[in-house]
Amino acid sequence: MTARANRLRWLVSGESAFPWLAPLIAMLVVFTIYPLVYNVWLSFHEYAPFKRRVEPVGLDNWSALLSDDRFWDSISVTFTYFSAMLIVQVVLGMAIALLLDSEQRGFGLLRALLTLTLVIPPAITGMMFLLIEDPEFGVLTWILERVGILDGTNPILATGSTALLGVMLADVWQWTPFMVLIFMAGLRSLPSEPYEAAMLDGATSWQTFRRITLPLMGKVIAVAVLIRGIDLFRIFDYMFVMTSGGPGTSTYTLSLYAWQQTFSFIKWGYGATISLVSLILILIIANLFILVSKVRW
Amino acid sequence: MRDSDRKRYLAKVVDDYVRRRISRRRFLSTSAQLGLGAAALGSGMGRPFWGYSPAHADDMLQPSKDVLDWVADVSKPFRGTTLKLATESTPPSNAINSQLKPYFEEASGMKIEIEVLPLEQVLQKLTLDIASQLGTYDLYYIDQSWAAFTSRDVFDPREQLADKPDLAMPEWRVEDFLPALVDGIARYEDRLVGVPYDIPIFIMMYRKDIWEDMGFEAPTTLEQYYEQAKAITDEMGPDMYGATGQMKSGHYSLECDWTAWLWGHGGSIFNSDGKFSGNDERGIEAMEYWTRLYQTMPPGVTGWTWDGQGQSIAQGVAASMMSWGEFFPYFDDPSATKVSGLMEAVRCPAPKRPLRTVSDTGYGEIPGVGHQGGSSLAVSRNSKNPDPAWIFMQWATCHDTQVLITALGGGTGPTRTSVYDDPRIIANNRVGPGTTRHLGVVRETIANDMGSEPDLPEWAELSNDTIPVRLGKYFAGDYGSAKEAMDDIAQAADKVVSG
Amino acid sequence: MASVEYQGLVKNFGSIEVIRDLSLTVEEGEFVVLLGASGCGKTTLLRMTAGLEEISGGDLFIGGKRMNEVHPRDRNIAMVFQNYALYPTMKVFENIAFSLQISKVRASEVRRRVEEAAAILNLSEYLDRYPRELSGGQRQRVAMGRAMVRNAQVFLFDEPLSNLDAKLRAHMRVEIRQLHGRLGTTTIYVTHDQIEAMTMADKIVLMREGQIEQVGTPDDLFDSPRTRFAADFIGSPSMNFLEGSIEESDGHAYFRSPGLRLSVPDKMAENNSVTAGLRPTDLVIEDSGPLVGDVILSEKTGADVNLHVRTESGPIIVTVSKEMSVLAGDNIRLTINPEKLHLFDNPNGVSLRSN
Amino acid sequence: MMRMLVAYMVVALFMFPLYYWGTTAFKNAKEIFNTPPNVWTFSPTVRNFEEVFGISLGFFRQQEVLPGGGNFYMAPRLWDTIVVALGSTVLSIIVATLAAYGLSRMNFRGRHAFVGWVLSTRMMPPVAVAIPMFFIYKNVGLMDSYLGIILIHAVMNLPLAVLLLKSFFDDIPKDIDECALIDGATRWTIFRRIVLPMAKGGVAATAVLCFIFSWTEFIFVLTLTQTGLKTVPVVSSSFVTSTGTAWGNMAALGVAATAPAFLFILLVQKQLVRGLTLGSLKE
Repeated sequence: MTARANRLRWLVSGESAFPWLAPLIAMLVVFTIYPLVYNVWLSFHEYAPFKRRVEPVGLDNWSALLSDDRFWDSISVTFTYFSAMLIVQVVLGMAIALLLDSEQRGFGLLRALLTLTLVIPPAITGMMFLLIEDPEFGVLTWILERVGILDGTNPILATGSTALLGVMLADVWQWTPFMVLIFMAGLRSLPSEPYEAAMLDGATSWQTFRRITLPLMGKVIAVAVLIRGIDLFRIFDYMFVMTSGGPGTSTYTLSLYAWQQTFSFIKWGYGATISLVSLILILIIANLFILVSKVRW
Repeated sequence: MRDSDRKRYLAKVVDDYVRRRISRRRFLSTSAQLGLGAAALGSGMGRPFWGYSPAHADDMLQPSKDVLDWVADVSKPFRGTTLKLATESTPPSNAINSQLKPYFEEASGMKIEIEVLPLEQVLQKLTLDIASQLGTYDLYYIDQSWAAFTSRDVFDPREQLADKPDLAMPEWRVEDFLPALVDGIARYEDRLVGVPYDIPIFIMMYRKDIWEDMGFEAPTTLEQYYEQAKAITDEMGPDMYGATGQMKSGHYSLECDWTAWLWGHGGSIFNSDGKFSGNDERGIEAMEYWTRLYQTMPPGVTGWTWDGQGQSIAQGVAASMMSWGEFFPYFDDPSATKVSGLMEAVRCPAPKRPLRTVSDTGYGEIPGVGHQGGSSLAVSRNSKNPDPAWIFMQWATCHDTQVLITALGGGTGPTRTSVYDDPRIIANNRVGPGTTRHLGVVRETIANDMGSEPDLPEWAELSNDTIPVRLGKYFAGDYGSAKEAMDDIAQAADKVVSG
Repeated sequence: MASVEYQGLVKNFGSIEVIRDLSLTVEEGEFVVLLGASGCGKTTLLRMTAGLEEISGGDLFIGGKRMNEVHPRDRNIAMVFQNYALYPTMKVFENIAFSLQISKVRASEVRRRVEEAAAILNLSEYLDRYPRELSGGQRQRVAMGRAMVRNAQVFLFDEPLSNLDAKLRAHMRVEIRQLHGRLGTTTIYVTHDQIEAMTMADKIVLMREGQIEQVGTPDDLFDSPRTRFAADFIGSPSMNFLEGSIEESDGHAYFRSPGLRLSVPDKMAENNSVTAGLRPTDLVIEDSGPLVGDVILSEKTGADVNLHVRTESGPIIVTVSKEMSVLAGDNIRLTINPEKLHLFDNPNGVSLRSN
Repeated sequence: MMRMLVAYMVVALFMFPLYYWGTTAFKNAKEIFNTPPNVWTFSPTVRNFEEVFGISLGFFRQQEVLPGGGNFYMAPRLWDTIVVALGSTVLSIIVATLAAYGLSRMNFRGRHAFVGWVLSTRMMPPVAVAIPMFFIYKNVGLMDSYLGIILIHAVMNLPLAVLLLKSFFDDIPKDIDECALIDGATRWTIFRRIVLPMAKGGVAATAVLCFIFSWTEFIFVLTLTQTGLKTVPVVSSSFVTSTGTAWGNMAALGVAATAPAFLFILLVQKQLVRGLTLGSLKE
C-alpha cells in the first residue's frame, strides 16, 4: 500500500518539486556552495607572496584570530553597528510608516518620494554623506556648528567617538525608507475590525498601537529585522567609501577587515577565515532569531 | 572664415563624425584646421569649454608623424591585439585614455583598454593579477611603493631593448628619464620595474598675496614655515589657516604627510637593520613638529585626503600646502578655484637636520622633504602579448607622447628631461588652467629634495594600514603621547616585516 | 456518463484516518449528494474521486475502470469548487474554453460549445467580462459552464452554493437540478446543508467521521433515519429527542419518560434506555395529548410557527400552522401518531424500528 | 493637519541630502566648496552633465581631459548598468518564479530547511564570494562580461526573490491549480497560463527589488570587471582622482543614474508596498 501511495505522490500535493527547483539549486550551488567550500579550504591555507602560490598553514589562520586585536575590534564595531542600526531603523521606520499610512491626499506622493533613497547606490550615498559631513565644506557640519552641537574642532568622520555615528547616518537615511515600505505594507494588510472594536472600547491611540498594531505586526517586523539584519551584518560600502575604517579602527567592520586582508594584503587565507567567522555569526544570530520569533516562510 | 561660419562647419564635421561618415583621423585633422584641437571642440559650441589659452597653435598638439609611422610599422604582426591596463585616475593616464589613445590605435591596429580606478583599487586589481598569475592585464601601472612586490613580474625595459632590437623605438632613450626618478621610482635592487611614468611630488605651494600681506618671504626652513603658518592662523583664523594637510586616518595620504616631516627632521622609516625607526629621537621630534603644525591647519584635515586638502587651498580656506605638485595647474583654473594666479610654487623648506643617507636607512628608502608618489609603467610578465604591450609602452613614454600628455593633462610633472625643455611645454608657462609655470620647481625638487619610500613587499600593508591607521588614532587622541604612538607603530611594523 | 464505485476506500493523513473502509456505488446518471458535518471526510472523498488526493487504500472505479493512479486530467471528470476557482486573469469565455483549448479542440468547435453552454446558463452576454465583474450567482454559473463544456463523465460539486445568499442559493439549487435533468451526467455533490441534499439528491449519502451513516433517497432519510445521528441531521427544525425507556404494560409497549407515556406502534422489547425522536411537524396540539408543556417562545417562520415548549421531559419544538393562535405562556398538550415516533437504542443510537 | 505637517517635515528631512546632492550636480567647484555651504543660492550650470555624458547642444562631444585631470565620459557606463540590472532581474525572476512555484505547491520533506538554506545563501560576505568567483570567471571566460555580472547579481537576488514570490503564490488559492489540473492542464500550463498572470503584481514588486539591488551593487562589479563593462556605483569611484575628487561630476552621474531606477519604482509602487509583507502575515 505504501509503495502504491508513494507512486501516487506525484499526483497532486506531492508532484516532484525538483524540476522547479533545479535551476535555483544549480545556481546556488555553483555560486554559493562552491565559494563556501573554497573559503573553508582557503582558511587552512595562505598565499605565499614570494612563491606566488597558496600553501597549507594548518590552523594558523584560525588561531591567529584569537590574538588579533583588530579582529576583535571589528567584531565589536560590527555588533554595535548591527544592533544600533536595527533598533533605530525599526523604531524610526515604524514611526514614519504610521505617520504616512493615510489615505489623505498628498501622502501618496510623500511615500513615493521616500523610496527615492533606495535607488541611490550605497557607494554614491557614502560619497554624498562624505560631502555633507565634510569638516570644512559640509552642510551638516555647518548646521551642527550653528546650533552648537559641534564646536568646529571635531570633524564628524575623523573623531573616534562620532565617526561611526557619521557612517550610521548614511545607513539610516538610505534604509529607514525601506523599513517604512515594509511596515506600510504590513499596516495595509491589517484587518480593520480590531481597530473598530478598539475605537468603540475607547482605547487611546497609543493603547491601540501597543495592544493591537504591534502584536498584529509582529511577523512583519520579524521578517524586516531578518532581511535587514542579514545585510547590516555584512555592511561594507559605507565604510569603504567614507572612512576606510578610520579613524584608527573605529569604523572597521568584519566585512571591511576581510576585504582588506584579502585584497590589500593578499592574505587570502586570513581573509577567508574572517569571512567564515562572519558567516557563522550571522547564521547563529539569524537562526536564533527565527527560532524565537517563529518566522515561518 | 567668419567665426559663425566656422562654428557651423564644425558642427557639420562633428555630425559627420558621429554618424561615422568620416574617419576619426580626418575628423581630428579637420577640427585642427579649424583652429580647434580635438580637445578644444567644446569651445566651438557656445562658450569656451577648454580653457587653454591659444599660446600654442593647436596643430602643435598633434602627435608626431614619425612616431606614429614607427608604431604602424612595428605593429604589423600584432594588428587586432587588445591590450589592457589598470591605472589610477591621473592626468597622464587620462590624457592617453581620452585623447591620445586613438592615434595609437589607428596606427597600430591594436585596441587599448584602460581601466581607471582610485589608487587603492588599482593596487587591489594589480596584486590580484600578480597573485593569480592570470595575466588579466598586459601593462601594470606601478606606484613606487609596490615596486618590490611587482619587480619579478615585469620586464626590465633595458632587457627588452636588448632582446628585441627590431621592436625598439628610435630615440627612445632610458637615459632621458630623470635619473633621480629612475632610482626613486623604477629601480628595485638591480632591476628596473618599468620606466617612470608620472611624478606627483611634494612642493611648497603658498598664497603669494597673503604671504606678502604678512610681510613674509617664502619659507626656507621647516621651523620658519611653522612660524609663518601659525602667524597666519592666529591673524586670520578661522577664515584662513596658515597650512593644510591630507591626514585622513587609515589612508595612504596620511602616511605621505608623515614621511615628509619625518625625513625633514633627519629621521627615517627604517634604520639600516631594517627595523622601524620612526620612533627614534628624530622621529619623535618630527611628530612634535607635525603636531604643532597641525594646530595651524583647518580642523577638518584629519578627515581629508588630498582632495579636501586641495579644496581647502582652492576655495581660499588655507594659505599654503606642502603637497602634490599636480594640484598646481588646477589652482590656476579660474573656473574651478578662487586662487587662480595667487599661488606660487617653491621648493620645500630645507630640512631641520641633515638627511639620512640611503646607507643609514633600510630597503632603499631615500629621505627627502619632497615626498614623491611617482609611478612607473611596465609590461607584465604574465601578459599573453608582451611584445605589443612593449610597443605601446614605448609609445606612451616616448618624448613626443609625454609632451602631449603634459600639455593635455594639465601641466602634470613629466618624467623625461627633454620634455621640460620642449617649446610646447614652455609655451604654457603662464597663469591659467593647465599651467606649466611650476614645472621648474618640480624639476629642481626631483633633482634635490626628492624623498622615496622604501621598497619592500610588505610596504603596501605598512603604508596603507599599519602606519596611517595608528597615526589616525594618534590624531584622534587615542594615544597618550607621540612616543607611545610611534612605539606602537614600531612594534606593529616590525611584526609585519618579519612576517 | 459513467458510474462511480468505491470499494473499501481508505484515506490517511499521517496517523489520522479520514476515510475508513468506505464502499459505495453511484449509478450512471444519478445525482448523489454527500452530506455531512464539516470534517466528516466528504470533501476528501470528493477530492479522491477527482484525483486531487491520493488514495491510501481500497479502490476507485469510474465507468468500471480502476482509477486509483490515474492523473486527474485523465479521469474525464469535471469539478466545481466551493469558491469556484475561476481564473481571474481570463475572461468568462476563456474560463469556460480553457479545458477545451488545452486539449487542442478546434477554435470553431470551442466557440460553439462555449456559446451553447453560455446560452443554457444565461451567460451569453457576459462572455467578455472578467470574473471580478460578475455577481456571485454568475460566477457560480461560469464554474458550472466550465464543467459542462467538457462532456465529462462525472460532475463533482464541492459545496458550490455555500458562498451565495439564501435566495440565490434556492434559485441555484433549481438550476443545478434542471441542468442535471438536461444533461443527465452522473453527479456527486458535497454539502453540509441538509436542505440542499433533500431538495436536490436522487440519493443522499450521509457521512459521519469518515464512514457512511446512511444511504437512501431523501424520503428514506427523512422518514426512516437509521440512526439518531441521521435523524438529527435531516429536517429543520431538528427532530426533538426525549430520553426514556420502553416498558410493557397490558400487552402494549409504551415509551416512558418523566410525566409522559407514548404508545409505540410495534411490539417492542423492554428497554430501559432509549431515545425517542419526535419531528416538530409530526406533533399535533390536542387537548387530550399526553405531552404537556409551557410555550416559552413562539417563532414565526411565515406560514408556520415554531413553538418552543418546556416539558417535563425536556425542551421540544413544535411546528404548527400560524392559524393556531398559541402565545408564549400558554400551557398546551401535544400528541403524536405512534407511526411517526422514532426510537433509538442508547447509547449506540441505532433505530429500533425495523424497516 | 498637524499630521500632514509633520509628515511633510519628515519627508523633507529625508529629501534634503538628495536635494543637496542634486544641486551639487548643477554647481561648479567653487560653489560646491563654498563656506558657508551654498544651499539655495547658486547659479546653475549643466556643465557637469555635459562632461559626464558628452552632450552639448545636441552634439556628441569628444571625450576630454578635464583641467583637473579627469576623464569622465560615462554614457556607456549608464548603458552597462541598465543592461546588467535588467538582465539580472529577468534571470532572477525566471529562476525564482519557477522555484517559488515549486515551493508553494509541492510538498516535500525538508521544505522548510530548504527555504532556510536559500535564505542563508545571502549571508555570505560578498568579499568571500569575490575571490573564488574571480578564478572561475577567469577560467570560463565570464570575467569582464555582461553575462558574468548578470549571473552573479541574479544569484545575489535569488533568496529574496524566491521568498517574496513564494508568498505571492501562497496567496493564490490552490483550488485554482486543482481546477485546472482536472481541466486537463499540466503543471507547466497552470504555472504559465494561470498562476503567473495572477501573480503579476507580485512579480513586478519582486522585479523592482532585484533591479534596485543589482543597480546599486558594488563589490562584484568591482572585482569581476576590468574594461569590458562597469556599472554606475563602481565608476562613480573613478571620480576620485589623483588631483582631487570631481564632486560635481559624481553628483551629476548620481542624479542621472537615479532617474531610471526611480521611474521603475514609480511604475510598481502599489505592488511594492503590497509585496513587501513577504506573506509574513499568514500563519
